[in-house]
Amino acid sequence: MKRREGRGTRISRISRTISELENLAGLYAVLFIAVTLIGAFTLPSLLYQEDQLYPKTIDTNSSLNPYERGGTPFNTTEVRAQYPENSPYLGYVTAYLTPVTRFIADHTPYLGTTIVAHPGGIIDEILYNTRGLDTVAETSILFVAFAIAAHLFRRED
Amino acid sequence: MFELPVTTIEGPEIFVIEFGDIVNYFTVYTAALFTFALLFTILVIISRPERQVDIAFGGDAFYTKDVTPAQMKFQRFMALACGLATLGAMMSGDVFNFTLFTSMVGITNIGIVAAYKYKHVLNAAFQYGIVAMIATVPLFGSAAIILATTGTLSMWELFGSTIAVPLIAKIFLVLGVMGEGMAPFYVAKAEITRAPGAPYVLMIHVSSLLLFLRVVEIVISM
Amino acid sequence: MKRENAFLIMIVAGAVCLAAGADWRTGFFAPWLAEILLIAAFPVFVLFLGLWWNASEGEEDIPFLGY
Amino acid sequence: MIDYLIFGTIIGLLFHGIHRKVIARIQGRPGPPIWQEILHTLKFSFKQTWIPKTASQTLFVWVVLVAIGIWSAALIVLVTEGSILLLFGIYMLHKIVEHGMGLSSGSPYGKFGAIRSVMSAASELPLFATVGAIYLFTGSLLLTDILAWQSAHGPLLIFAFPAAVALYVVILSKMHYSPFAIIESKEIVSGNMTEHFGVWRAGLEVAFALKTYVLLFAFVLLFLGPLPLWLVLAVMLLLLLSLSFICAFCPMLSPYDTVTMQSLTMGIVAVYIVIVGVILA
Repeated sequence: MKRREGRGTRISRISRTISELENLAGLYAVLFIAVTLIGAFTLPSLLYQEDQLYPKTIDTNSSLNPYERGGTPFNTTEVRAQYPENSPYLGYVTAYLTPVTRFIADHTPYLGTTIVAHPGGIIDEILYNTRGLDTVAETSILFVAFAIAAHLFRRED
Repeated sequence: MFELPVTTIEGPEIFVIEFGDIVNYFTVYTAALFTFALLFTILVIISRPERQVDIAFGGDAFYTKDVTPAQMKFQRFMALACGLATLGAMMSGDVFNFTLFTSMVGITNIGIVAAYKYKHVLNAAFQYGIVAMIATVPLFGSAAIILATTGTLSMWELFGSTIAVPLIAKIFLVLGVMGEGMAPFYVAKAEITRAPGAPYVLMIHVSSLLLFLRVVEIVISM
Repeated sequence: MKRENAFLIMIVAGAVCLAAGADWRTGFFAPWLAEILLIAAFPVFVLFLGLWWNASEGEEDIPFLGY
Repeated sequence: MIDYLIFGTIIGLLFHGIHRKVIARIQGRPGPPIWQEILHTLKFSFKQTWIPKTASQTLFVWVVLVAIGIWSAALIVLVTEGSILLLFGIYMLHKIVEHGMGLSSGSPYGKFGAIRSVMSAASELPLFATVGAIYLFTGSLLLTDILAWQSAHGPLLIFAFPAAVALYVVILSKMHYSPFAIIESKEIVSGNMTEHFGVWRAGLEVAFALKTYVLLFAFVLLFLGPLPLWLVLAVMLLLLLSLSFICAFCPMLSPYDTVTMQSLTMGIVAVYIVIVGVILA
């Protein structure tokens, strides 16, 4: 095999490309675009499932528009859940409580009454009820991101 | 009450933790991964960083890099968060919840090395950050496609033979995890791990490999 | 590490390994318990066997923890 | 069960010795006796042992325990005929052990080895192609079912040859002196094992012996089906000899070339899986 100086075999040229840090985002993007294109071709075969677990009707006239979930305030609302037996408070705004929260809610009138008590709760209210662990995970992501930003901002140098 | 529809891949579930609609589970497989993640999370808590020795080549000179206590505290906190996110992802029984934990792993991985002042490490972390951000699109996109086409997110339903998960959603899920966990070509991760603070930096690798192992299980089962 | 301590840990880990092995054969307890015990005890046994072997008997203690 | 572990360790160490011997003979050297690696392990375990001052002490010791633990677990999975997904999960966890081993000491050579280990994490990708291909044929990942399928239909080696090649590449990349063994190549002393000496190294030798035994054993079980023990050992030895030949003839690849080669293997097997999947489906 005749090689020119500094070019190497095909394999080493591929190796050189993938070893460049700056190419990384580009490589990933190419992969992503390729998959998305395949996805675009399969799009007609994707059918919307009418029987949604978390149905949502959009009432554009409501003043609460994107967040409108129907029902009357301070009353029970019709909410569907995958496993209703795990959500004994289903239909109230706080459909699912962790065991600790349920203990607190049962024993004091001050806590566990609304999930809009912290930022993650709002996100969860926007999405759907009944998914307590998501609330925890989402809040944690926000918290971690905030902690990184704060640390970078506050470090001394 | 809950029984995994497919037991030929990783055996039957050992036990189930119910959080409302999110029903987490342990099989022998995920329990093994969980234990491993737990082991290394504990390691992060109890061990102290090493002091990297750098040799000035061509002479006898060498010096050690020290990790300052303030930096160590932050790194340990981030590594711990990363460990917890990994633990969550290992036991999750819900696709959306899994993607959430995955993206949290992506963020904490950058957080672990973000406080360093070494230029090449920061450079790699920056590239990684870009990829992790792009990766959230396929990651959450896959959860969205799964919900739209099947009407549910619970793995207990999705693993059953009655529900067909579209191929594109599966590929998106793998692609998203690859981006968050930095699986494809590993350049950025390799450069990131040049940072001192071995137990914490190791967590980057632990989390992304475990995520990858978990997503393989999910994708084959779906 | 003191020679006696290493010996003691090695013996305990070895005993656990043997017990787990015997249990797995006879099926006295659940097999998964035997497997977990074995996985946990075997590495300890191997390392402390070596540490027991190489621990010196004289006055000096080997600098096990570096400093 | 403990007898399996001890048997596996001794056979694995013996295999390492044979590996060295074969490579030496091919290269025209006399080479060490085949039981050299067993003596090696004993020798290391008698040596004085401590932990380098710069090391992250807990991690430094812990990785050795974890290394032995995961490969014991892998052998148990094989013996109890559990899920091969778990087996391959353990193989990937080994990557973390390699990485931790190198980083924990603070030594620059260890660090180079560790970083190369992260880089070459692409070596795991062919593994999942193998898992995928096997699942396509047998519809199960439990070893019991795979063995039963092979008893009924014949060895998977014939049906899923590219998957066998992929697993072969994976095993090859984990052998000592292999063209893919960039993490312990000699220009970085012993790579990530550089600072683990004495008892720690003896522990690692035990873990690596178990690893070699498990990987070869898994190959035989997965692609040739249930065989009597003596035949399994014979086939494993043959497999080892073929690996030794490759290791003796091939030079060490440069780090990113190994990544490319392994990714290409993965790509070929992935194409094969798609084709088989489409035809079978």
